[in-house]
Amino acid sequence: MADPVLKIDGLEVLFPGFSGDVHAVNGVDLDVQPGEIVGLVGESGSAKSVTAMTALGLLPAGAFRQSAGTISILGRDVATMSEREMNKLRGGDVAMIFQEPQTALNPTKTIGKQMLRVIELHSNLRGLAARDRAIELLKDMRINDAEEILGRYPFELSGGMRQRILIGMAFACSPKLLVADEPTTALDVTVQRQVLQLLHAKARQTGASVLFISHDLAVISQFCDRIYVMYAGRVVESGPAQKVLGNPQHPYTAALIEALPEDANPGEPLASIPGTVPNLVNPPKGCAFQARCRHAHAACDSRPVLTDVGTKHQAACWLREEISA
Amino acid sequence: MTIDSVMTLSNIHMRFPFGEDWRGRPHGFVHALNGIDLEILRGKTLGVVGESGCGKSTLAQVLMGIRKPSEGEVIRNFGADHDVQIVFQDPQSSLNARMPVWRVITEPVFAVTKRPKAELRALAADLAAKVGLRPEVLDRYPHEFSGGQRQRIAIARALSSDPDVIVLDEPTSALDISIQAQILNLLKDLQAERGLTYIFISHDISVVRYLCDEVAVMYLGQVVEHGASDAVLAAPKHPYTRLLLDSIPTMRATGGLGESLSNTDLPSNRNLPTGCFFKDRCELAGVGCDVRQNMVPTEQAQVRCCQTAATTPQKVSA
Amino acid sequence: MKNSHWFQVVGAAAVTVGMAVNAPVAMADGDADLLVVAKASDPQTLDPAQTMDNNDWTVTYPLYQRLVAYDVSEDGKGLTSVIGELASTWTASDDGTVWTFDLASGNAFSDGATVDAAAVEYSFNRLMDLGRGPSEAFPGGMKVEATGDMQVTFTLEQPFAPFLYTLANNGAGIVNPAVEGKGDDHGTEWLSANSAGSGAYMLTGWERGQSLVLEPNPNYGGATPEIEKIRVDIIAEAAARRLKLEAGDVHIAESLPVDQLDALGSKDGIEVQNYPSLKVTYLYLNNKVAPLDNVDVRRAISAAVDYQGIIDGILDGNGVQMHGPIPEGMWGQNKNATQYSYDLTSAKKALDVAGGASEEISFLYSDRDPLWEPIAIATQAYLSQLGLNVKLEKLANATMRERFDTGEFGIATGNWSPDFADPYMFTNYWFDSKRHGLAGNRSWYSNDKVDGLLQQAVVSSDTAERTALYGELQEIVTDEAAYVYLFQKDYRIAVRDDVEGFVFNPMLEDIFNFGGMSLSD
Amino acid sequence: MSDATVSVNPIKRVLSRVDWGYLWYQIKKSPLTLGGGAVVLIVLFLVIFAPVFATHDPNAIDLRARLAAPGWEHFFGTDEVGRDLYSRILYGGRQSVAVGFFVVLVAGFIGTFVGAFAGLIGGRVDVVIMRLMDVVLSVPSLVLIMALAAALGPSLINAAIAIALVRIPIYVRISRGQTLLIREMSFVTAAETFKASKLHILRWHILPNILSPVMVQATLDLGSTILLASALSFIGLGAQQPTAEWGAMVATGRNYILDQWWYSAFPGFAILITATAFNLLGDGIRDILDPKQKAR
Repeated sequence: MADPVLKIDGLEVLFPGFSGDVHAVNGVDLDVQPGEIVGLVGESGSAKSVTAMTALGLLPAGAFRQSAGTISILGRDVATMSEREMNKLRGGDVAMIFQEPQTALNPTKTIGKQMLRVIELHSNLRGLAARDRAIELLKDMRINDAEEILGRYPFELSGGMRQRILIGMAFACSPKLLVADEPTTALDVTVQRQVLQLLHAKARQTGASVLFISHDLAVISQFCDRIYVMYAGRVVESGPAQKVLGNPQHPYTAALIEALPEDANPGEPLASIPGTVPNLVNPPKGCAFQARCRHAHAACDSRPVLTDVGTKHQAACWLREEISA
Repeated sequence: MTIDSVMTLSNIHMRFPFGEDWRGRPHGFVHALNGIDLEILRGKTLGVVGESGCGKSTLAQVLMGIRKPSEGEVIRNFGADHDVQIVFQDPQSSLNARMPVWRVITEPVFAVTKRPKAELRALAADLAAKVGLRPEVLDRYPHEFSGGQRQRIAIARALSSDPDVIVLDEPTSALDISIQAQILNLLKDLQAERGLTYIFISHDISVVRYLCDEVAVMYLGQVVEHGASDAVLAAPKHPYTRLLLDSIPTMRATGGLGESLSNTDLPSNRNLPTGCFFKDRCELAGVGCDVRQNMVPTEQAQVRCCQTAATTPQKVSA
Repeated sequence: MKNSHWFQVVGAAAVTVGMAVNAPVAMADGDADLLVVAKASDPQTLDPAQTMDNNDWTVTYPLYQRLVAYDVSEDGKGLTSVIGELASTWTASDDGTVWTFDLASGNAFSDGATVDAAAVEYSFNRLMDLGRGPSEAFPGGMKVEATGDMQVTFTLEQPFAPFLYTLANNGAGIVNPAVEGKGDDHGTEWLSANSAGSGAYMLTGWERGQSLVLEPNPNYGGATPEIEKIRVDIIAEAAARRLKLEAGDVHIAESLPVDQLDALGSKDGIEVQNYPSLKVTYLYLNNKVAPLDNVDVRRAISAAVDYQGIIDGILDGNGVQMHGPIPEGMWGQNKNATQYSYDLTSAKKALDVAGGASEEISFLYSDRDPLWEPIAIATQAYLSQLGLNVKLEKLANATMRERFDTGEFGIATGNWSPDFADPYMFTNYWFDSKRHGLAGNRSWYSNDKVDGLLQQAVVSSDTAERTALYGELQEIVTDEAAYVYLFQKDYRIAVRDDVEGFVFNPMLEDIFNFGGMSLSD
Repeated sequence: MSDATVSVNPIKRVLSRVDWGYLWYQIKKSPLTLGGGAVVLIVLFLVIFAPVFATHDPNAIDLRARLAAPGWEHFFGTDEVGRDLYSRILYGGRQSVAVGFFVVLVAGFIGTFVGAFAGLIGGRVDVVIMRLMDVVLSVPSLVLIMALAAALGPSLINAAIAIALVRIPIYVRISRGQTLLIREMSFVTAAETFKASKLHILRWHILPNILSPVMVQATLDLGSTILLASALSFIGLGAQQPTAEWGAMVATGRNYILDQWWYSAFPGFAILITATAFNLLGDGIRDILDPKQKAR
């Protein structure tokens, strides 16, 4: 098996706050293999974005503290890399796409200028060759009048168009890892579908690995090979997407799926999860989901670890432990 | 059976001028609504779905009465002043962070008439209990609450003037799934208890299917399909409704993401297309699509598409 | 204070930097024949027929000559008696109304024209026609006539005792008649910025607000001056003037605060010269406004001021209390007249007689003289002991003078120095009810008896008689407390010790005899 | 919903409401702000309780002890009529600080209200108000203040009024800008759906929400106002004798700077320290409440 593109071990991140430190990430292990599309799913506060941002060194310095864990990208330990090396890595071997396509593009420069800059920065292509590359990238994104688009400004384009351009730019330097943080949340469903399709196809075509962050179970289920379900800064379940979502082994994953109105009977109340996410200033000692879990019992006062519950399928729950024992 | 409609919209048009020249004459108009006919039934929930730019928000404003349509008529079958209330999408910005919760909740009341503080507080306490908030929260400020609780506060506020109709403008799209379920359940309970009429604006088809009795699908300022939600969403007739439903990712889908759509851009609402608005994106487009389409009743719903109407046998009214 | 030196350096540096903008660029360039004088403010006008300001006279006096000049004693002291300058001899009629002057030959204006009787006639007619401040020193109706090429006759309507002395004053400077061609206003506009005199020096440059340059008049009739160039630098900040003096960039620095002079005198290369002066500082008590229109209130005020405290404190002892209006050193002073002293008990008594005073009294002063503010503050404090409510108003000097003229004030500060050596300068100016306001009677004092005494004294040519008349007058005006007669201050000036030949004359404050001065190496 | 709104972002939380506990926490983290705040408190304390700390009557003259050097009898020396400089500086601070607060209160109050009104009403009213403010802003403020102070007559209260008038546009701009932002928030839209009046919206939604930036501006302004008032007194348009005021003291002391350095130095230091302290505090509070403007 090749080296993982991204490997996170025992990551703990906390944010200093005035009423105490906020323990946002509490021991996350995660890996992304070459060519793999990995989903990171969870509700707000689950720290799925924080985990990814920490891995890419994107959190503002001083605002956080990584108290434990190691991160390696393409086999290199991030801790040993300088700021310059990190910058070179980002936009080179690692690309990123964010939720708001408006803010990622410079409003005062044409699409063409911005694309050429990225291409020239990270490849040997110059002038017309670089321009041809840009057009090719846009065509791959099903943008037909690519030459014309190059002369446009971001505000002249729709959100879907902008996001497709950003994906095109992300692939400009043939990244080995693409981190996509809720790339379609701000888009309409028809556009979302198109963007997801293009992203998926391009990743498969170039063999890039994707770390896909989303709160949308349905999107995750269709897009990803393997997923991590996060809750309160911990991974509670992981495994192949279809397995985890089709046969959830952690009560939280199960409850989440049950709460979807998709299969609900309009006449009956939805199966909601009572309560709210725990306060991470004083994270619970044991299982973080304990307080909201209908299966909670004495064992849940100590922290469960991820254990195999099937082929490549893991869950962090004492309940499974008991069953398998 | 007589239809008890709480509001009737007939042929509503809404256009806004843009880009005035030096004499104050507009360069043109944005055509936000282009002939909306809707009957809103008392005690029922009407879902309004469509993509951004389809005119949902403008429609909500017309329903609220804060915008007067450029054309057409809104008939309200109730008398009181505060008959339509609204719950916004983002509880972060729809609640003033500088007001204590009890003031937030009772604002629709004290914004128009002076009432003693005690009376307002009592009202707030009553409503807070209704939406599942503990009474001690009344003196706190909105930022101290989670998204779900904030949306409960917003709902309590909408209830404070005892409205007949509540417009729910994507009330759960900013919430986590687990919280969304709680809010949807609350809305259902309140409707049952108070006989409220909901107009539920959403892009989330599965929520609409769960919550709504009827659904109206909007495209470029028009309703293109309108009918009972289970029927419409199970067997969409209009090609746009179908496209919309096909686009929605579901956990049960097996075929992956499928093929990419080639044209996802909405036509401009500054210069309305001639003929059928959906013509350029429609796979069925053909003869007859060069003229404006009217709503045609089909077996289960009304559809604004001549092609479907022609192939679907019309239900003979009973 | 051991640390004080550091602050001094920093403070001095700050002031120098701050003032550098105003200061002239190049300083004494090692040229032994350049004399630099530092003044606080730019002259207003250089026309001797217009200027009434000692500040202007610094420049104008050496540019022009007069019929007579103040004499200098054997030991180099300025005297109040006069000798001929342009005039070689003169005679007066017995009744003192006709004065005939014979002009000396050999005097010439800077353009080479001879100073003749026509020029004298022209200059006095011009002065009287213009009728500005300087003309007021001369009696109305005076006729001036050239009665020969080199002879001038003055005819007065009535005798005017101080007449001869007025001819030594700045306004009596003889102007080249050629200025008449410089415009239809007797050349006033041109002359206010140029020189046309026969003095030892002539004006060769004036950069407004920066400096003026004087160079010897090539046609000067007297001994050729030793100093080849004089520059008057305008440096507003006292501290900057002082620093320049210390650095040797300036030879004479005017108007330095008295507090600094002692320290300065101990510096190497600097000499602080003290001269008894006739310059007095006094307070105007506006006799027209309540409560100062009540003589007992004025008496109370006069007794509430700690004269010696002000002299010791503010003047560092360099002055004496005035004994009535006429200063010590001027003939005619009545040493027997009342002199107020600091006596709160009698002040309170006087105020009781007046029945108290509740009105707010305004007190005007300006920053023209750095002593005025401390005097104002001190007076306010003294009067508050009587329960008098004094409101200080610090004004621009010009504004303050306007208020003197309109009489809109209660108390104000003033300095006075005589232009000619006659008690007339103090008595007739200060108390004549025809001179209310800026003209001199700034207390708006009116007393018919005093007016009569003044009139009598001015027409008499008998010094003894005049002394008696002024003596009586002093009794009255002191008793009626027309002014508060504060002090007579020494004239103190800081000069580099290589400046030689300076003669101070109490009539000529701020005026330097450049023609007789020299620089040693 | 993205993680951006998670409670791990404390800045966002505070933006929604002044949270004094949080503010204190942040101030504690910034030594400059803390130092500035501490000095401001000390200055305020000394100045308010000037009669307690003063060793002499600030207006009592003693001509025989004029221009005395600092020592045990007179901590900071005496001035040209022998008044105790230490006591005068304590009392003088009252003038300076009072002017600062007066200006900030008056300008802040009027400016905020006018700006909010303009922003909320919009249209012609807005245009007229803003053009008027532009005119005021386009004239160098010190020149305008001097002109106004000269026209009103030289006194400290007139100087304060002049400064306040000239600083109004700053608050108008801030409050109008904020009003335009807040007007677009959906809680205002919500209030419109309740058929609330403009006055209701102004009272309950606009004013409470524009308070933070206005307060930040006000704190920053305090320092510069104290400087301005001192500058006016320095050039003779502010406090008049015998009132003790720092700027006026520096101005008079300037005549004695070479031999009596303490006369200008101590009131100068008082101005420097106080203005700097207020500015540090203001900067710190701005960085905390309004991180967008933080200088990087």
